[in-house]
Amino acid sequence: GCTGAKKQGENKGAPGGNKEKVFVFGKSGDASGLDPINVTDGESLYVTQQIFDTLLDYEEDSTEVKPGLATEWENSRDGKEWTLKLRQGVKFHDGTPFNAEAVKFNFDRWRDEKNPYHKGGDFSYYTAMFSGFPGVIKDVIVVDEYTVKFVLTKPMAPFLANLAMATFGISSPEAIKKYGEDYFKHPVGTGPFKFVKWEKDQQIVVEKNPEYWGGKPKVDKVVFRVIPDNSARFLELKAGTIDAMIGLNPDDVENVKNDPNLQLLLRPSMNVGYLAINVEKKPFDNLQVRQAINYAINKKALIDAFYAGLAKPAKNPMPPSLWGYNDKVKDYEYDPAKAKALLAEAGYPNGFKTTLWAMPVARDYMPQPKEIGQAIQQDLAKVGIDAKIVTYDWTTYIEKGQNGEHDLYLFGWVGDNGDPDNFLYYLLDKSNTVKGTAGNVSFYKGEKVSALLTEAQRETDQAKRAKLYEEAQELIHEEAPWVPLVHATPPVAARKSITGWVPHATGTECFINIDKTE
Amino acid sequence: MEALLKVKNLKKYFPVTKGAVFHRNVAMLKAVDGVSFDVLKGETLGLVGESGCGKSTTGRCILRLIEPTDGEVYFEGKDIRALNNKEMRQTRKDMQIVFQDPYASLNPRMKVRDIIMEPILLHGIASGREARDRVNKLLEVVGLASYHGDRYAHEFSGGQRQRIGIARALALEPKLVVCDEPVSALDVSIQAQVINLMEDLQKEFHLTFLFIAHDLSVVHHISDRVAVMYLGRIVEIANYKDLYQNPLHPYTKALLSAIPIPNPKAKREKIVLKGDVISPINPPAGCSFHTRCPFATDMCKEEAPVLEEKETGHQVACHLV
Amino acid sequence: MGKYIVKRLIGLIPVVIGVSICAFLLIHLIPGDPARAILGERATEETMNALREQLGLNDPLYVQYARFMGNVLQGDFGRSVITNNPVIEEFAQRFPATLELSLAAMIIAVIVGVLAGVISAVKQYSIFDNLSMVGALLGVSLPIFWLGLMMQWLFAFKLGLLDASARLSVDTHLQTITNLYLLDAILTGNWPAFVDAFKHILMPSLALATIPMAIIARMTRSSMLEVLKQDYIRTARAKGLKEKVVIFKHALKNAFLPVLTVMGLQFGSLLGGAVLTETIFSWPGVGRLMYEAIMQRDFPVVQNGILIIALIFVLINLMVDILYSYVDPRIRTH
Amino acid sequence: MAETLLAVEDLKTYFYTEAGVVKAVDGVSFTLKKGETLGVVGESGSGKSITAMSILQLIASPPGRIVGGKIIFNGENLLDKSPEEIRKIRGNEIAMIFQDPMTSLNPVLTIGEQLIEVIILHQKLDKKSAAKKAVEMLSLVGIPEAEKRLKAYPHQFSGGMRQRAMIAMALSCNPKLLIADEPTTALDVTIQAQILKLMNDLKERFHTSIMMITHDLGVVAEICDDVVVMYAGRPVEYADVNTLFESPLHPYTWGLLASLPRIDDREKKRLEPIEGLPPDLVNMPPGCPFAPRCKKAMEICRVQRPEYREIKKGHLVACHLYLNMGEQ
Amino acid sequence: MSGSTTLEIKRNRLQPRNGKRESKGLWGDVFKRLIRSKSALTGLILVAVFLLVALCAPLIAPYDPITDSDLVKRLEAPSSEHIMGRDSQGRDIFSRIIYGARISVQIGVISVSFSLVLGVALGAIAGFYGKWLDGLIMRLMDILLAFPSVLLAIAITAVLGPELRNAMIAIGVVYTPHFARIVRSTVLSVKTTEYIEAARAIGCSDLRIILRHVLPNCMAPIIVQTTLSIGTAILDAAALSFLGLGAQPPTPEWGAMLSDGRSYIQRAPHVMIFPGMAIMFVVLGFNLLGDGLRDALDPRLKR
Ligand SMILES: Nc1ncnc2c1ncn2[C@@H]1O[C@H](COP(=O)(O)OP(=O)(O)OP(=O)(O)O)[C@@H](O)[C@H]1O
Ligand SMILES: Nc1ncnc2c1ncn2[C@@H]1O[C@H](COP(=O)(O)OP(=O)(O)OP(=O)(O)O)[C@@H](O)[C@H]1O
Ligand SMILES: [Mg+2]
Ligand SMILES: [Mg+2]
Repeated sequence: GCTGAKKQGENKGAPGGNKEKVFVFGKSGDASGLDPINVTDGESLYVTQQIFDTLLDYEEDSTEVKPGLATEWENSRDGKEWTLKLRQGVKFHDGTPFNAEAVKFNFDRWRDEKNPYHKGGDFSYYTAMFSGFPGVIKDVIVVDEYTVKFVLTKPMAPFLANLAMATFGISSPEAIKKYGEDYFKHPVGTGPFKFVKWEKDQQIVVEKNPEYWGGKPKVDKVVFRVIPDNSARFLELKAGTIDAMIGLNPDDVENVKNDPNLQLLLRPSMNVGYLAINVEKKPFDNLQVRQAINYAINKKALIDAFYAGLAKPAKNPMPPSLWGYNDKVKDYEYDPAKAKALLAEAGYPNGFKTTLWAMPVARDYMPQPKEIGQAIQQDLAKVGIDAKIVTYDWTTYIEKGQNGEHDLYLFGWVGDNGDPDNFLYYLLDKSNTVKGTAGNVSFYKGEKVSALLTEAQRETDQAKRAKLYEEAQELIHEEAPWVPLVHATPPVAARKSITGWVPHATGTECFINIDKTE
Repeated sequence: MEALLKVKNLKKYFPVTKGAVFHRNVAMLKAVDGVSFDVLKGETLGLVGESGCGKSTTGRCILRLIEPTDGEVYFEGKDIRALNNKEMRQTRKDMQIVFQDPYASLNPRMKVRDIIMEPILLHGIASGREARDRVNKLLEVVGLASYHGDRYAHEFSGGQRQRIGIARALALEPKLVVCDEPVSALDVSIQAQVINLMEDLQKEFHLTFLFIAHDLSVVHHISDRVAVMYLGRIVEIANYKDLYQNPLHPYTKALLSAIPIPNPKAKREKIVLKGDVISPINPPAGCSFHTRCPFATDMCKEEAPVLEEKETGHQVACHLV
Repeated sequence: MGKYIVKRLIGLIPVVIGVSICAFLLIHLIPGDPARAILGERATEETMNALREQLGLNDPLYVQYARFMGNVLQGDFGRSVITNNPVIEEFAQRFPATLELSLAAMIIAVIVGVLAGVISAVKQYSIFDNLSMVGALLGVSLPIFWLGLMMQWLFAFKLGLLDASARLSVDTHLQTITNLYLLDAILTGNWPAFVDAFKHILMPSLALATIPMAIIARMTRSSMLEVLKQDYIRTARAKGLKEKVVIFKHALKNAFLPVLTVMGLQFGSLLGGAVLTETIFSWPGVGRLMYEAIMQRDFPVVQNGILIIALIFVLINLMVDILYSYVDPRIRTH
Repeated sequence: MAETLLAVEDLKTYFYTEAGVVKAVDGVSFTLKKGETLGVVGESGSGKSITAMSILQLIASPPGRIVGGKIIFNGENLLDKSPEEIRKIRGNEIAMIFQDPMTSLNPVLTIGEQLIEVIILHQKLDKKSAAKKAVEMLSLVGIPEAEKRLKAYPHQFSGGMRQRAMIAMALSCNPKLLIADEPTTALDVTIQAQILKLMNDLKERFHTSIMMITHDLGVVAEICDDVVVMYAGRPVEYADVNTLFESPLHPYTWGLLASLPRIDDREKKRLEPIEGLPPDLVNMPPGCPFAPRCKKAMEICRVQRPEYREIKKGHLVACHLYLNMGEQ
Repeated sequence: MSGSTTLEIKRNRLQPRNGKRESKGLWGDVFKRLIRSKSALTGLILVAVFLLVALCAPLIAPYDPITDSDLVKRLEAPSSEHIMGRDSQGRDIFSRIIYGARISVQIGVISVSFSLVLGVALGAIAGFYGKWLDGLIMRLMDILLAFPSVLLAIAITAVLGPELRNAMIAIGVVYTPHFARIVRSTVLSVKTTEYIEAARAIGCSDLRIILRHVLPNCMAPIIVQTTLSIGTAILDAAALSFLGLGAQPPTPEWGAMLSDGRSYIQRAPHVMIFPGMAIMFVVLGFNLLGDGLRDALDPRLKR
């Protein structure tokens, strides 16, 4: 979703008039599809974000929700019904009108497995956020042309926050009907940019939608370039063949800072990188061992070496930018001697052998997983723990992790919607330890924590929820099922000539305000 | 004299195949097509013919180095085609072969001593010291010194190699030796050395030779009787004197007249055959020689002549005789 | 000739079936669950099961194989489970890039390789011979990914002469016809685009060309040396032919035969195996597609893709054989 | 007496190999008269082919090099000529055919292409007339349907036909000298007879001189006028064919004749082989190279190399036995 | 068809005239010929140095390749203390390269042994017994060859998991058809030689013929192929490691080191340059040696 274009001067336009302004954006992979509901990856969402609007939207600099295609919303007293007023006069790129029918059409397509248009993918984000098909959303009712009502099976605290997620972009029903299974190649939304073309593994081009309801985009075209290699991409940025890029090697940060033509931007942190300790395995069932590992790891050194300093050491499983963060928790200090002592106490004066699983792919929260893994390995070696590094390709890595085959497991999480539940419940609740699909990969089954988290889910008062979450964080810290490592603020870079790029915490953002000065 | 070896209607067809996976037979190459002859104890039977006429194939079939397609081979009265693998290996003791190519017939990775020793050990004729002594003796017999035994074959000249091959064949004290062009690859001066050696050995060890060659002079020199082959068949077989002085088959005649004689004064009537040697894949019907025969009649084109005794001890396969 | 080709084509069937079985088994042996790969780390058990059901992954392997082959025989290569795009389309979009790169590499390799080989053979033991053979040895000893990166570092990063990645610069416009950009640029008379495309393709094609170039040079040299020893070369000289005629008409035509086979094999493997080069130079080609598909458990792309690549490979070799028979009359008449 | 066409004088061709210097041809001299056939005989490795190739300067260099001597052809020393001049003589005035008809023709060019090529080169004819001439030559050597056969490739010919094609190629430019290096060794006797007859017929017709290299004394007896016998890179005896067979002088020639099994013998005699082996051309013994195998060897034979001299008119021998014979 | 046997013999007659040199056995001769060639000698030296380095790694390497890390000094440029600089963990690159030789030896030996054993067995069976067995085996090999080798190796490592051991197996599988083909074709040509027939004539059994007469005569091409393959196996394993499918950190495998260095290509090119050169020299060594062996083992080149 993409609202809130800065309502200043309407497209000043280049004085020459005819020269197109093209914003070239470099990223590491091609989109897997352009039907937002059927993609889960940032590479795709970055593009769909420009083409589609969502009913609600996040503020530019936080995860607070603000109006999107819906201008007003209202919850029923029992919390089970949401009535949304829709923006009027909005048209899809194909000229068809946006209205309540269209919203219903989209939601029905997503919710209902029997819907004839429930095609072209697996709608996985829908199930993930609304718990299955049809999930929490029992019905979508068209009240009038511009009013739509959602009927839920139960109250759902993060409902609005979910609707703001880029994946729930509203498509043109006509286009879906027209393209059927191939819709993902012909995306039609209401967003500030229209889809132009997609050259596989090379680039995707979108052009400005001059009739955009939220103001005119400042550039005429956006080109998403695929440059898989971080160094090569950075080189192109330096050369000026691309205007902005994500996925900067932390080691290139210095370089950006020193280049007068470049600017460094930081994406607010809504992530956590952690080392999950499989509490089901010996000797990690021993709390002292887990705490020892927490003492053994030098987070500061990791951050300096592999994040270019652009991360905060983590002490909680959720990032400080979220409400409900417990800043009172006191982190385990880096203290190898203490770690050793704890190990000895636990009956392992000479340490032990174990495996340390390292991710095969880089993520914002873990930009150099193999390096980080090796550094941690050295840290552990210093307290006598001999950890062998294990890795698999990404799919297998996740699969084996969710099966609980690991001992120590490097992993991380990027928040979807800015709700603490999205971190704590998913990552540490005992209900999420089912082998095969466990989100809680330390298999930590703290009864008390679980009780707190479940209660927080049912509660709708944010202040009360925050209290519950703070308490849970305290407990989790003591039980030490993880070593929370970092909350990264991923660096991105752009040419100095680019203005108006505000990287968003969710990982993608709209380019409507981006401008390019000569 | 009794026959040591009897060959009856021996046939060997090679399938001509095509295709990489399913080897389909597209034709038959009739390398040997109904050959019959006897080899008497102690004699040398010469087998001559042009290249590709099936001489070597005949020799190999007799030793069952390749399986004959049809026909019978009796060695000392027993049908060797009926023997199983083990019995055959036993029988091999009595029948040996000397090859044409002195370079290809010795394993380059083995020392000469091991080459000659292998059959001795295999058949348990001797072992240890005794076997070594035997090898030395054999080397001496073929005109080499015992220190030669420690060298590899590539360190010898062609004639010397041929001697090694002969020593290997003799190691088992065989009764029959098939000599497949043992001197064709050698220079005249060396050739004479080897021929003499073979003649001496034959006397000393009471050997029987089936001597294959394409050089008519050599065959003439060494054989008691001579068989002439053409396209997989024997066209004439007789005592060497009869055959060379009174050839009956037109092919034999042509062959004989084609040999250049090292005497500039010897003027002979020459029969120069027309046409080329033909392929055994699709041999012509009737007498296979009729395409090149200066005397061919219609009958020759239709009916294949059989090998018959036309004069005493002189068999010919020709309608015109 | 026609009959020969048909026969050869039929002979390919078992190989292609074998390849399809291997490709199929391979991808289904890979431990990662495709459903998981598609749904990602947030998947729930039900959705995964539903998806498996939908993809037919719960059926016994032979049923899956039969379905796969049945579809292939009907010309249906399925859809990528990651992008949901028809596999054939995924391929068609990448293939021109790979083809252009491989062709460029092959042209470089053949021209340089054959020339170097011929000169080395004719001037055996000369300085040129020594140098080019050392070069050729280096060519087969260098890790090409390293060479590619080093070239990138030097020519793109340090000197800024060439472009490090992609097929065209963003601001270059080119109307595509064949999707072979160099060719399209020529066809449309778009000179700046040609230069730009050339600057992009030069490094990856050079990197890709090193191995075939080295192999072809060595092959040409040894085959040329062998041929120059032949009796018919002596005959040609004895006829009083000019040395140039002897070498280029009599010798090269014979020496070219084994080189041709090597060229075919190399070209075939370039078409499917340029994974590293394509990754390093961000070349949107088939190799990278396959690599990513394997990594993402995109089994329809992998099994069909490998089948297609293997088919192309055997077809190229068939073409080489046919070409061979044009150059070598001894085979033609068989 | 016919005039001399070719005179080779003290020709030396050495090969410089890692094992040492191979003196493949070490002082060969002989003459060949116009319209006659000279036979060159000797064991394998005696330097026959190298001599022939030296005449056309076809020795691969390195490792080979002609280190001395003269090759007087038509009064001019070929060794003084530039490579370009030699090239013009090759195939035109001196033609050559080789032992192995299977490998001496280029397998990827048609018989026609290979034949026409040489005609165009030396006779300066256009393509069409060259093709006509080619057909003519092929029919002349007895290849039926010559026109059609022009388009055939060598592998479609049998051995005999290939050798005929080689002969046609060699004779297509009316050379003054034809060097035939064992042209029939690889062929069956019946085919050999055909080829020898053909060569004889053509020689009559074109008045070509032939240098016939062979190891078969029978062939020599049949078609040669003069003979030179070579041993270990040197000529040991030269005479006209009748003299050589009737009264050979050199022990090596005796040995050759005596070791030959002959079908014209009435009674089987035991062969008399030359014992021993030819010498190693790298480490040649001093003196006469044949001495170690020679039954008549004397003291001097082992130390001094015998001179190659005319003992009787037209009869040259290199042997110490005839030290005091002949004109000094 | 006619006369070709006679011909070959004629040709052979030219060669062994100088066979009077003192016999040092076949291998002695080969060795002598080998070291006479400058390039082969260079190859031999490179390989020997490589093996020596692998053997004595702890003696040569100044630092521990794994534990001597210092994150603060990571990516330091070459200096007198660290002649090849430090890597991303602050470890001494020189020491890692030294220890890497050990890994490469393992890779070469294990992966090639795998394909050697399998390929020789399959090739020998196919070549010796022929008929349908040959058709079957060779069709299987064709199928393996029809896969682009890199993709096949990638797929196999994906099946087995990214680990050095599995990369070696993958390479072993990919190389097997090459060995099988070479062995088969040599067996085919050896099989028809007269000394094999002679062996049969004196009553050798099939097994004895294969083991004692056929295989020893196939050694030359097998040895050459083995030598060359060790080089390329090291190269291919490096490629797999480069893609993250081979050796895993902190193993000092050269390809993995290269892959590591890739992210620092601009900031610290030395992290990439040195491992790449190490690979190049070793592979070059094996290629030179293999080429030299090919020449030395080829009787046609005997002078
Ligand atoms: N293993 C085989 N497979 C197919 N054809 C064969 C085989 N062995 C021999 N032949 C063919 O059988 C025919 C007879 O061959 P053979 O070797 O017996 O002839 P030969 O008389 O010994 O000839 P040469 O004088 O050349 O040795 C030839 O046409 C040959 O090509
Ligand atoms: N390229 C070479 N390098 C070294 N020695 C050579 C070379 N070519 C020929 N020779 C040697 O020169 C000697 C003479 O060879 P040549 O070919 O003239 O013999 P030949 O008399 O023609 O024998 P054949 O009857 O076998 O054809 C031989 O000993 C041979 O080994
Ligand atoms: Mg034979
Ligand atoms: Mg010769």
